[in-house]
Amino acid sequence: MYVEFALQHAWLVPLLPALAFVAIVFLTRPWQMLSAILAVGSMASSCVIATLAAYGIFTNHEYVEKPLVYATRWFSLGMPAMPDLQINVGVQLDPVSAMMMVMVSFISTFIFLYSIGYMNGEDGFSVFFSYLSLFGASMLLLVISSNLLQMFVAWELVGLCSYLLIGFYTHKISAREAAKKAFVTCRIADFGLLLGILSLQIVFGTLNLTELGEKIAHFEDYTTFGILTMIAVLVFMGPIAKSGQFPLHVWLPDAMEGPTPVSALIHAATMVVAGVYLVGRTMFLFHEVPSAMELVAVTGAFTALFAATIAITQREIKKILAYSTVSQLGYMMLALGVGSLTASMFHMWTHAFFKALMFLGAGSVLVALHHKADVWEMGGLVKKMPITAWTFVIGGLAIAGIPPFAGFWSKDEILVATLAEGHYVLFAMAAFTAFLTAFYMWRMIFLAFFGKENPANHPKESPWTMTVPLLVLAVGAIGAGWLGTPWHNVWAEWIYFGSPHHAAANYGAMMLSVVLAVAGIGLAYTMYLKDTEKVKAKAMAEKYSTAYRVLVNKYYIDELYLWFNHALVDGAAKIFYLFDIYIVDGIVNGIGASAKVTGEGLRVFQTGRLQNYVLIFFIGVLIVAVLMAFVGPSNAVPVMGGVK
Amino acid sequence: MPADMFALTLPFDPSALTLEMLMAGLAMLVLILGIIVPKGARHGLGWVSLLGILGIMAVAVSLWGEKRELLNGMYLLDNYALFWKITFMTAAALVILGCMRFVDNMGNQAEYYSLTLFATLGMMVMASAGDFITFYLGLELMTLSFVILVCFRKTDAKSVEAGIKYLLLAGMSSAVLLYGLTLIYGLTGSITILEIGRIIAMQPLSPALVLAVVLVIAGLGFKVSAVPFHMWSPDVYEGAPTPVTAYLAVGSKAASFAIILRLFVSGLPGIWENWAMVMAILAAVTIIVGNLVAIPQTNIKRMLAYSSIAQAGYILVGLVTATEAGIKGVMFYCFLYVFATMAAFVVATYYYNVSGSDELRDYAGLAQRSPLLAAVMLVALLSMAGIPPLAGFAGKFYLFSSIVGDFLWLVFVGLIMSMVSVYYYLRVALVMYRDDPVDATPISVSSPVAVTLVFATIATLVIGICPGPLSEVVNGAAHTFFLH
Amino acid sequence: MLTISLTHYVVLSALLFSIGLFGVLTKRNAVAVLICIEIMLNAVNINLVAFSKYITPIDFTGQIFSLFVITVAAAEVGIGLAIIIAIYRNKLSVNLDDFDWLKW
Amino acid sequence: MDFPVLLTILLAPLVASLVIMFIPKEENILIKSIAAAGMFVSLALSLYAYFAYNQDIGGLQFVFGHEMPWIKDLGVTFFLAVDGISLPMLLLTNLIGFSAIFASWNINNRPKEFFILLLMLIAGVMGTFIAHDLFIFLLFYEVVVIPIYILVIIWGSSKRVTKEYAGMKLTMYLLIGSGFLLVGVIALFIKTTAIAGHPDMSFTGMAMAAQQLGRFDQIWLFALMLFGFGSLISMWPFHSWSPDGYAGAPTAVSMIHAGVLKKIGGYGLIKIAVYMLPLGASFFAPYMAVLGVIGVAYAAMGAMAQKDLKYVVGYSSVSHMGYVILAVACMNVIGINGAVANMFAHGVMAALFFSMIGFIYEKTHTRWIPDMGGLARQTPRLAVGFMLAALASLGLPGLVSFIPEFTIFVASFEVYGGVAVIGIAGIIITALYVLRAGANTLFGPPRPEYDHLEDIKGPEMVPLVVLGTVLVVGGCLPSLLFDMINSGVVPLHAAISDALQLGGKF
Repeated sequence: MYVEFALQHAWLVPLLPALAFVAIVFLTRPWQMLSAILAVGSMASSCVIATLAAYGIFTNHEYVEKPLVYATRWFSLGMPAMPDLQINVGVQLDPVSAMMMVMVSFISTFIFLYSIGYMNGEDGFSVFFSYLSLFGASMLLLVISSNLLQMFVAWELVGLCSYLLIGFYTHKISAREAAKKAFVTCRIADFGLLLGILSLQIVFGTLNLTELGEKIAHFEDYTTFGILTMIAVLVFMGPIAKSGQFPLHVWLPDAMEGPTPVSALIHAATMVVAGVYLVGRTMFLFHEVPSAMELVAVTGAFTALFAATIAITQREIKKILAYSTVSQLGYMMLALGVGSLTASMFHMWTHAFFKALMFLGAGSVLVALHHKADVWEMGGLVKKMPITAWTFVIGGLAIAGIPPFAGFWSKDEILVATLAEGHYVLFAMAAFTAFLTAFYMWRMIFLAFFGKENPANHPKESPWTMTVPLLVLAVGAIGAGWLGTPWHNVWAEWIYFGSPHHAAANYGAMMLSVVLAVAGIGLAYTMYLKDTEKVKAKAMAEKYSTAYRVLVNKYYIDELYLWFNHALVDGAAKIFYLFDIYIVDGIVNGIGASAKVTGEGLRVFQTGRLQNYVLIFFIGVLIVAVLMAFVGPSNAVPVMGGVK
Repeated sequence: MPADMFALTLPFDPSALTLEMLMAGLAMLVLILGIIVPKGARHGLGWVSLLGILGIMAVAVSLWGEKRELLNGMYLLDNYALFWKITFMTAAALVILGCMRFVDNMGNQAEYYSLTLFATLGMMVMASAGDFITFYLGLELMTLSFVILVCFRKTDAKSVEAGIKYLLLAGMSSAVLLYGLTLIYGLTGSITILEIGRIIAMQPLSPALVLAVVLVIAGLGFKVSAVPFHMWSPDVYEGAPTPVTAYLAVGSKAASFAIILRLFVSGLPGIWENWAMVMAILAAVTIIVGNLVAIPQTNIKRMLAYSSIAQAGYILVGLVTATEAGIKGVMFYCFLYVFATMAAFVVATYYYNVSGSDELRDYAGLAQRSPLLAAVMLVALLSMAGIPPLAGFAGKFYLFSSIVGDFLWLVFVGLIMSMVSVYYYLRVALVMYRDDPVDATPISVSSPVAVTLVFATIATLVIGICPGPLSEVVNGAAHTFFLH
Repeated sequence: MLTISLTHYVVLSALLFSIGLFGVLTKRNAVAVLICIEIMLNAVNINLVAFSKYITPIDFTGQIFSLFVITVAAAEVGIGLAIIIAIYRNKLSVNLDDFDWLKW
Repeated sequence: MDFPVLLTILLAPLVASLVIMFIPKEENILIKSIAAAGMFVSLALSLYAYFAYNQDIGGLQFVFGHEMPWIKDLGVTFFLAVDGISLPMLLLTNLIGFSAIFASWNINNRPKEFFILLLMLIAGVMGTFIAHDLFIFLLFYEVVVIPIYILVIIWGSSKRVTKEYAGMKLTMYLLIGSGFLLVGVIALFIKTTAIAGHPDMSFTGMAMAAQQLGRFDQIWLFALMLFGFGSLISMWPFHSWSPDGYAGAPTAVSMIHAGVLKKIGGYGLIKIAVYMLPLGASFFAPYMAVLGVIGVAYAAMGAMAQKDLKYVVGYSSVSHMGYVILAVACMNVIGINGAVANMFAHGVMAALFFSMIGFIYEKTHTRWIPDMGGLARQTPRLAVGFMLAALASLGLPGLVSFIPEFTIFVASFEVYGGVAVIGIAGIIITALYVLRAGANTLFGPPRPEYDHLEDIKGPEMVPLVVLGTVLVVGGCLPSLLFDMINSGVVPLHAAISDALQLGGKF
């Protein structure tokens, strides 16, 4: 009964946090704890409903083929009977959205809980929770959307919340700029996405996901292959920015300016996976366009590798995590690109747990160290903060892909899928990335939690509101992958596009990934833990100083954008403005001035001398006479425009 | 029968001249009363004139619908003429009511009022004129009365200079006009306008007739101050006492239009094709020059003079097509023009009494000293500019809708320039409203002036918002124009 | 013998009108200008009378008209002289070039 | 006869201004209260009208005075009526008018005159939207210009340009535009009278005849109207009055001008120009589309170079109106719906924007962005309003302007393809400059000199509450707006397409 209720009322899932947002903003803002409880409570309730609904979905195999959709008209234009444009909003429940719903609400609940401890005593505590609630609500709305425009709405709202949360420390200029960067970068990509959505609407006349899926399956009736390819590429532009794919990943590392729970929320559960989710949701589109799939795969693989290389040299704990997120998202994209919705969603699931865990752990460290973020200045934290440290280690193991932790299974699934599709180069890139991931993650872990203690630090274990989420998530980071082992994969059964496509267990690939992970951890160990003076690391940096500088400066992409923004955009704006005030306005003012000058000029005739007046009078007579003589009847026809 | 021996048998019914006789009587009465009553009581002469005019207006209204033709078309009484007469008398009444204090300051009230009434009489004669003699007599009666009025402040050099300029130029233009009229007489053998119309329609066009028409256009163009025959008007308007300027701008112009319509639409329709384009060009030039030269003016009377030149241009537009719609436009516009112009000049007069200046800059802060004066001035100016919902808009709508078919370019010129005119009108608003007054004492407006201003403003607003009733009246009047 | 025809009258009148006009344009003395205007009006009168004689010999329209013109002209001159006296009192001059207070 | 709703809506502010005329100028609060009361009556009634309007029947409702001859020989009747297109505009006028009264609550310099003029201005704007007669429309159309001029020259502010220059530019531009429009209207009147055989200036009556005009006539008449309405809606390149004018005007005038007055241009374009002259419109549609797109991109770039807040919003409103023109140029149901809805949305947003900037200026005495920063800390409620407006400006979903923009994009992308893409790209530039302005004003380190600032409170909150509510509600429930507009657009579009198929007869 509860399950049935949850299935039919899944719209409550986003609605509850949204209500919490409204309530906090208008009612409970002065009472901090009440606000926090409202936020956490609403999200927890959503989580319960989501879980119930997911239970309903995952116990009935019909929903795989035929999603549960209920929708209502949002607005329509044209004749009511036969509208020219109708947009519905509604809920679409199938295994994919059910899984996402559970994941998002579950992770969010714990991040919210964690925030109570983390944000304790900060200015704008209640406001923070209202933003968090809105963020959660938007993301959940995105997940359950049955319509592409509805999804876009939620997509943008997520962007807004990220803007608000990244820029939460309003007094910091860096936070302000980072927030703006996040929004604008996403906006640029959304332009493409919007064009894609528009094209879909125009070509297929609907934006309902299910209908689109049916129509695109035989798109030849509506459009050409070329147009469809264009649409697919345009749609993919949105996820490029939202999921931090190259070259629009630049906002993601900067997004660390927000409070750490925000980073966790953005990176683990909500915003960045939205892009992957969108591509997954529109697989029917990409599926028809192999070249677009190719693009997705290549972008994903390249981003994974690219971000991993940057992460090697970064010093700030959250920056490293940020680049690792970019890299992991690359994996998910790669999986989608090779056509494996299964692997992608699986990885998203596991990633949510271990990445949330690691961010929260990083937050815990930051609180303890009073926001000192450089890993080189940490060290030996494991003694003072055991829970944080060991849960972080679990996260590290998971992301590095050590069995039986969660990350291993999903990453393996991706590698296998890539291999199975015959993308050997991409496979090599992904495999190498796995090695790098293990290396930089463990570099960070060794530097921060092990080794010598830094005497300047006086760390202290965090309160229970922060550690409980860590523990819970750590359990997830360990066990979340067991649902998807190659021998019994829930995802393969429930979440796939077209037909179930689960590659059989490939022990070779499995071995390879384990070896790579161990090698990465080992290298990190030798360089950063065993070598207490870090001589090797420094030598490396000096030996390859050019490469090192390029990596530290993130391939100078930020600088490139900055230059573009300042020199090109601002310069062009200036030119436009000057054109406006001197040319366009100049013409306007010129006309006005010429009227004045003419007036002044004509005034000169009025000399005050009577006889001049007489003279002018008779000149006038002459002129009129001439006019009369020459403008005869034949010429009296209309001079302009008159049509009798 | 013995009684019959003394009975004078007139070839016409003198009752058709009731209005004119009454007006002449009134003017005489005022003149005589001026001699009889003591100096202190001459203030009352204004009221006598005013009441007299109102009485005559009542008679005029009662005559509405009459249609007479005296002495073979020498004198015409129809709704057309009546409408004009009412227009003139309205203007006279407003100017008398609004400017009493100014006149009292000048002294010689009896002469002033009787001359005003004589000028009105001249206009009334012009409105009814059916032949050249009546026309000329009315015109000269009006002009000479105005000449005296213009230099009424004979100790003021400006006033006298304006007087001499007006006299000499008006005399010269009368000569030109007369010369043209005599040529027409020579060519047609008639001086009755309606008959001339019939004869000309049958004749081929001769160069002499063209010359005659040119001279007539020049002579009458002078009266309505159409460019390039307008040179006198800024000087005279500026130099004359303000009430005189007001009446000159309204009455003299309206009367001239009354006769221009008669002459051109009844008398010269046969050669319409020849003069239509000339009129259109004259109108365009008048509109453009009047508005553009008004822009740099700093004296409010001079600015109003140029603006009234532009207004003459607008009114000329109605003449171009020589149709009933055009005549109606002219009449409608002249009628509402009375209120706007009177309001503006009465404000100028009253403010001159207070501040002794007509310079625009001295109007600073008028809105704070007297909201009424400032508001009335603004409404009047905007009505002249044709901004809805003021009367000028409806007037321009009628005028320009009469020519839209063949003279679209003129519509453009007229409407665009009327928007340009807002530029200098708003400069007055700027000074009145934005600036703070040098002397912030409130101006108390005496009740006759207030009544004048409020009446004129309300009329402007009502005609603007609801032009329907007036429009129907004018339609009726314009319709009778063609019934002779 | 030369017969005097209408044309002669008209030409005479035109000449007279032009002379008057020339005087109006060139004379600096206000009284002289006034007189020149009278000359122009008299040109008109010649026209009227001539047309009356040659074109409408039966009714005396033109002649009556000319009487009115003469009368009005007389009034005009009267007023004109009065104004000239007034202005002379103000400016001690009857030279038209001195009367340019009002301009622009 | 039913209760004359529309007449009451129109007269309420006028009566209020009349009452104010007889109140001594020292009674500051009383004057403001009466102004607010007058506007409240109007607002309440227009809300009533909005929700009482029967969308299923559609067409003209709350008809008043159509059998009352006003000027017989011009076929003018005092015809007041609303349909699905004019009703949202009327509501918008009232929302903004009501807010504008409160946005001017702190005016203490000659308040009496200010509120008289303001109420007259509001009534004039309302009149244009409820008039169903071209003559009456014109009457109201120009009547609004003069109060604005006086409001600007007395209560405006001089920055880059003097307020006198700004006011005059605003006025002259609009008047000259209306001059051309008037030529068009007069010519249209004569021609339709000839076709119909009797004068009729009601929109419907005139359209019936005008739609039969020949192609050539329609084209030149449409050109005139396009210039007139185009300069009012600040169509590129006739836009340059707009930033200067808004910068010079006092807050309330900027709100009303950018919020609703400008929309008269778009409204006229749809309900008069396109409706009556469909052949002309279809001839000019591509050019309009290009001009609209240029306007979007050009003004957005212009806005980016601005440092004065009001100039930013001034240019942005030019940019947004570009979308409206682009949408009208599509000439289909979706496009026209989008145009009307976008006018509504932009109105609410621009008014909120200007009211918040007004408060900022009142408190900090500057609008210069580099002189500000961190106001979110010192005046949080103000910041909320500002941000809300900014986000609406960049078309954030969930706020009222998103769906209109979306519909415009759908229509224009379908009809104009590549040209429209440039316009759509405007959303990027918009995001950039709006966020820049917002962030640099509100965020960053708080400045000590503004520490003493008081946040908006009491009456000052009204614009935020009223307009903010509309922003959010309209964004979440677009059908509230769109069903109404749609009920007006569908018959209009049907008439246009019929006429287009028929072609001009004369």
